[in-house]
Amino acid sequence: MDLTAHLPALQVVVPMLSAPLVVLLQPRGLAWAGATVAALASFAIALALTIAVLDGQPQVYAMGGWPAPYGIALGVDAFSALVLLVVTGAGAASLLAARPSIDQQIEQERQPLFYSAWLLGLAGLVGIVVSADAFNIFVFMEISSLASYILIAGGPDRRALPAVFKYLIMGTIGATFYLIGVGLIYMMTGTLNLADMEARIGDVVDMNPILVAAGFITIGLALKAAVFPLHVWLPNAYTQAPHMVTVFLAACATKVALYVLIRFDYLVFQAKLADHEAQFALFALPLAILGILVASAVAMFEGNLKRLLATSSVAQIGYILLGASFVSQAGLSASVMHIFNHALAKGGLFLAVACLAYHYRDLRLDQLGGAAARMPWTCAALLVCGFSLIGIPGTAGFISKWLLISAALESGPWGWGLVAVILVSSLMAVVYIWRIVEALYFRAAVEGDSLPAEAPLQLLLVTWLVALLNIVFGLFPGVPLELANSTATLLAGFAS
Amino acid sequence: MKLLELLGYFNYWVFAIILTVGLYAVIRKTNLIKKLIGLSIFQSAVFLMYITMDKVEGGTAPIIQAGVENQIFSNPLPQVLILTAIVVGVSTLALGLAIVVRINESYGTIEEREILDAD
Amino acid sequence: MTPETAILVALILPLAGALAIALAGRVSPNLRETVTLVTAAALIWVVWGLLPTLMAGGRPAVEISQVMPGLTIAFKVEPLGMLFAALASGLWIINSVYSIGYMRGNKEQNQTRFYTCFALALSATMGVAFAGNLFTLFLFYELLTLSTYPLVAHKGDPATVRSARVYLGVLLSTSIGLFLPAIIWTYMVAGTGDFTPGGILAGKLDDPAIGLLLGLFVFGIGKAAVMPVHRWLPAAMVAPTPVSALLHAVAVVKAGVFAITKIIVYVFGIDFLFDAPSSGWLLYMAAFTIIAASLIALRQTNIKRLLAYSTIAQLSYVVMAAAILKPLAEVGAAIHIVAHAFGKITLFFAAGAIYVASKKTELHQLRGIGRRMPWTTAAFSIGALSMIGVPPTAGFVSKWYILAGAFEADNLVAVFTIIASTALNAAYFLPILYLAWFERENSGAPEHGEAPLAAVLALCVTALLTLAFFLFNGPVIELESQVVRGIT
Amino acid sequence: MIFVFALFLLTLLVITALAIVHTENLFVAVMLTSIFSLLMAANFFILDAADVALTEAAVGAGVTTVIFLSALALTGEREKPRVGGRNIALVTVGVLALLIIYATFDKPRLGDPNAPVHQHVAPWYLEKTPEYMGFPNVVTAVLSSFRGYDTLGEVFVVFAACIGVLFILGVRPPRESLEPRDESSGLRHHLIPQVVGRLLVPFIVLFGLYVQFHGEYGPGGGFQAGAIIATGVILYALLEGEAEALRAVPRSVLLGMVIGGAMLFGSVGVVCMLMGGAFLDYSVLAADPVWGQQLGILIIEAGVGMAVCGALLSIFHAFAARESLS
Amino acid sequence: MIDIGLDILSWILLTLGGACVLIGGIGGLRLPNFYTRIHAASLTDTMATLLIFAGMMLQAGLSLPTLKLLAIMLFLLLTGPTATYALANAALLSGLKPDAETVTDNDKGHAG
Repeated sequence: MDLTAHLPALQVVVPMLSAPLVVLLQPRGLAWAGATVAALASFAIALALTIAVLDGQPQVYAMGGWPAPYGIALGVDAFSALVLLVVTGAGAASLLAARPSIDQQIEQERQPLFYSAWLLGLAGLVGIVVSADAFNIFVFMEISSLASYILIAGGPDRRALPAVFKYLIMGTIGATFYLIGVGLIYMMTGTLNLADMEARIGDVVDMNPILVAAGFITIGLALKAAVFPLHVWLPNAYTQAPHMVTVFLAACATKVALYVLIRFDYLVFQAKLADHEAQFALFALPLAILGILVASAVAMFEGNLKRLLATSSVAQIGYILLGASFVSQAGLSASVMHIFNHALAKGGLFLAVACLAYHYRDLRLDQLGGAAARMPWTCAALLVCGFSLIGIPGTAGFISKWLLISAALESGPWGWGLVAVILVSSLMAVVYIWRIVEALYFRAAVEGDSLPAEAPLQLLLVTWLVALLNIVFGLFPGVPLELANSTATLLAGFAS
Repeated sequence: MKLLELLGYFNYWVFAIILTVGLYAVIRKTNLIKKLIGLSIFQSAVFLMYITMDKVEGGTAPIIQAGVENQIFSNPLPQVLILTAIVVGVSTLALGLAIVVRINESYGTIEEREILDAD
Repeated sequence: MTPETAILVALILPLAGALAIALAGRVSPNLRETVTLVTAAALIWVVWGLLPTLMAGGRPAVEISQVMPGLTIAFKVEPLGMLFAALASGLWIINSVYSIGYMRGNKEQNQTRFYTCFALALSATMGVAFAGNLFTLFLFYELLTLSTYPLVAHKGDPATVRSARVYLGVLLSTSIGLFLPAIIWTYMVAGTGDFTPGGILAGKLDDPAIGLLLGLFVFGIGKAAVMPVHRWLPAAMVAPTPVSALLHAVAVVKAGVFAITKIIVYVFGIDFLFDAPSSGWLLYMAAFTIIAASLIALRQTNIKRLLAYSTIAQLSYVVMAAAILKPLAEVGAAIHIVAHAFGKITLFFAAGAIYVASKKTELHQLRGIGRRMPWTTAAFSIGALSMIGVPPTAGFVSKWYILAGAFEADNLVAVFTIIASTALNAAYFLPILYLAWFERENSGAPEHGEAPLAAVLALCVTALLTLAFFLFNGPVIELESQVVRGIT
Repeated sequence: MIFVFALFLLTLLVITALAIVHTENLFVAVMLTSIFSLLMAANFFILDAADVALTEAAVGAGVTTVIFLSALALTGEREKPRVGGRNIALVTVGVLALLIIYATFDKPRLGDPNAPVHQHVAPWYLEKTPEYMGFPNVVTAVLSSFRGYDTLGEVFVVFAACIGVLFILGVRPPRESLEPRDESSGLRHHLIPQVVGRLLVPFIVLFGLYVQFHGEYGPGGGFQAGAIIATGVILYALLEGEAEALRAVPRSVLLGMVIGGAMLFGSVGVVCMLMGGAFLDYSVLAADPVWGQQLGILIIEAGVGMAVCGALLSIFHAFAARESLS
Repeated sequence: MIDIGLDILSWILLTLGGACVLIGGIGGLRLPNFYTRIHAASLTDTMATLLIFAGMMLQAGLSLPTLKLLAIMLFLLLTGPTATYALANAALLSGLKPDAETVTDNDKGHAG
């Protein structure tokens, strides 16, 4: 078998096996270089996989040569290709720009361990997306969670430790809930392979272990994905983490948990669970709406810049869940598209924050006066990504807003209520983005600190690359849109 | 016979009780180490559930002796899963304890309430 | 150069100009000024070059990219858009000349940012003018809002920032809150958003929904400043005068009214709306705005606030004319856009010149200004007369057509409103003229001469334009009647 | 008959769990956790899960207790009681318990041979292991070959824990004024434990190696062996003092073992890929597929053993070194 | 005949071993202070191990499990007393005076 047949396996193996090697690269900057090369390689593999999926052959790979239900199978279809692009893209971009910011925050001798943990996080997330086996998803979920605990614990401030401890406790409880759910399904169907499980679940579907299993899996993954009531760990964890870690995690960590939730809900439980629409809409919709409104409101009054953006992430996750809870083709493609667009917008915003933090230690809004005069390019990039978050036309955010609103309109009589929710929260987004803009552009400079120059070029270039990508995917969203639509047909196909 | 019937479910009820005891400890206790202990109890309850699944009436451990014919074996798959899950539990625990040690050094206490007040 | 490439050049030229201005600004102010004027001239040459094809009935169209199936960024020039683009490009060069005089006279800081954002605003205006469908219109409408925000917040002191926040708040919330859902609803119902003569909603929408959709559009387009969403206009008065001139006469407000007219004509279709009873409220809302704004204008003491409320009233003229839903009234609406532009820009230039020369901003300070600044006051008078609609000025022409349209539809409400508002206009403009020409100067007033030459020059040109339009409005009317020729 | 034992042990388990949560002295709680793990291991053995019982005993009771104690040595022993907030916790926990008990009624009873679990995938493993692998222990076969990818993930979880602890504890403790304690922190002046210890350590390590390479034939394998060897070296460290243990097995060797073990496992997979099979498909490693499988499993089990042993030891040393510094 | 005798002998040994464990347990609970209690606990380690393992070895007869049982017995006999010694030594080092007749543990409040 030539190399292309091994792509799904290589996608996980490349970052995973390079993690131990990076620990050995002690001399200055070598660990960073090694990690970046591995991340770029995994991004290239993700691109190759996407191209393969786009011209119509989803990849299936039997691990260890054993046939599907007995061995572990890997599967890459449109949905996983899109999320792969997001994860490896975010990993590669954040690593490319990481050097100056990390040199400021992590001591030199601990950096090889740090970058190795970063690669493990990337490998874990990619492992979840590629895997088609329920328990295998648990193992890689553990790898990515452990790695993100390590990364967040690297935060310079002492407050990072209690934040990461709370994240560890809630993350482990989430993963164990997921494990209980998988155990219950395994108990009733006898298999762990997702496709096989979906086939066999038909005749046991009305038994209560399956219903309870659905409950456990959804609560567990909601905890990992920071869906509204279970999101308390996210703002602290992302605020106290090193800046570049926040870029990486904010762009893709919670999205992978949502990917698993949607895949489980639409592929495994979907057609089989009685009146699934009501159940999924019954709890997902209100949670999403609550999440969007409350998180946006909290973000409006938040003082610290990073915590503001982290809280807004919770609202954006609410959007993705809202799209998925419409249980319609339009709703699904809207939510999958928002996974892609939010990664771009939020990744860009946190990159810009990392540039700002290079000179401004204290990220409270009232301390950032006059930043625009000193760092015009950074603030311009922050503005562009802010527009994309709000959904100004011409940016990526607008595309998913457009899809979400048309999906809401199609979704029946109370569609207009949902449109109102989406629009009100977009206006709240306008308010908190404009609070940032006014703090940067119009407030008088806090006297006393010297005139710092622009952020380092390496960090600035990547920030501007992501900002421009926001605009490019705003005007020409060909590829992600096609992936989103074929995902919707794939998942909705099961639903009908 | 009713009792034997109920006895079959006893394992699952013990699983339920230990799970809730563990979760209670994690939610209720403020001492970080006690939380981690609660977490490890919470996880070992799940191990018990998986292993209860693999028991077969009159079966033995799945080691196929050469000579013996038509021997009933218990199901190997949950055992493999739990082998992995135990080590995952220990790894998370080790990381959690490292964090607790660092918290104790920077805050001087491992009581959640005092940590919150300190910031 | 084929018409299609002309459209693209008209869009990209101001962008390139903005970049060039930003770079030139680093070198020297004079270079920056010349680059601005050259770009403005080039834009006029390109845009006005399209006129002959339009006159001959051609409709050049070009599509840039397909964002989503059925959703494209496409441009299509039709008479309304042509008129608006020609007006905007024409007035840009005059405004640039004026702002050179004003900015230098007033020694304003960071002028480079001013000219760059001005050029960006123009490129967005061209986009709005030439938009071929609702999505492209919304795209450039939002860009116009965002590019004019730095202009409004030019001074950067807390008061300006607060009113700029109101400006942006109202415009963004109306556009995202109301305009966007309206567009999406139209796309859902009609399947497309392209502007087609005779409208795309015919037969696809039943009665109460038409009024609702129309309401979403009218109040969604905050720039048209129909009554409840007008608060941003007076708030934007903190900006320097050239910016107010841009806002009122050249681009922003015009884009609002232009968009509403275009949506009424090309999305709903005049006949479809005419026989839909639920669309009647638009006329009453516009009429109410005219009267209310004129009454408020009566009580104003600051010149620029008075002009702001007069603009709100004049804008609702256009909206009301469009709402009469008769061909003549549509032509009247289009022409009123032009007439009001010339008249209002003259008034603003005059107010700015007075401010530059004498730092006077209140009405009572204008006592006897005629002697000190004869040219400026003359231009101010012509502008005021045009607002009232006295014959030799442009205002008369458009009011004539609107009245004719009203009579044709025998819409008494419209007729009464026009007459009443003409009286009100006279009530708040004539005292100013009397004050300026026939009153004695109060004793302690400081000595001051005319405004800087560049400003006065621009003033006179626009005043002459106001008069000239009265005489040579043939081609404009012919162009606009093409719009309605299709519809009887 | 077996049920009676299960009944007795399970109730004992519940009592220990309640005692752990109730007691306020953390030292007692840790000891009870160790007993809890041992009881869990006994339960597993009764439920015919020999491998898991060995792992739970070695890793659960052995290493977890050591890590807990080393962390406790660095933090306080006393737990402060918390006031209030009792009922919220009780409510959520109660709801969860009801949820699970609600789910138990349709579950197959304990030991019911025709439960779905025993019908679908398990018989294939039991039938194919002698044919493909040729050795008796089906659990090791499934662990290392049929679901080898999980175990690879598992080794990297251990690797992550190891670099995580080294990374987090890599920071100097804030108190600068710390003088390193005297070298003999071990039980140096206790003659009897030293003599017995010095006698036992080689046998423990030998038994660990036996478990490592006996994995195919009886319960055992990489994880258990790694844990046992690690406990042996930890015993040596307790007796002779941490510096002595470090001289015997220096930190660089430990890191080498962890990285080496993980890379060994990964590279076996890659080699299989290069030799034409799928990732982790050992049958291509040798001419005869059965021998290929056995060879592959032997190597990766060695990799797992090295990685687990190295990781647990470096975690122990990270905590212990902290102790001598603070 | 012989194996019935052996069976009976092993039963006796096993029950005796069980009794020793029971006595050790009760001693652990009832005795006043720390040192007396570990004395009772160590009883289970030594005597009970001997008896129980002897009984089991008789049951298993001459075969491999018997050898394994012997090895386990030796291991337990070796480590049990050492552990008890180490425990007592640690208690002594940490300042618990073994003056048994005057004071009991609860008023000292040392142990948990």
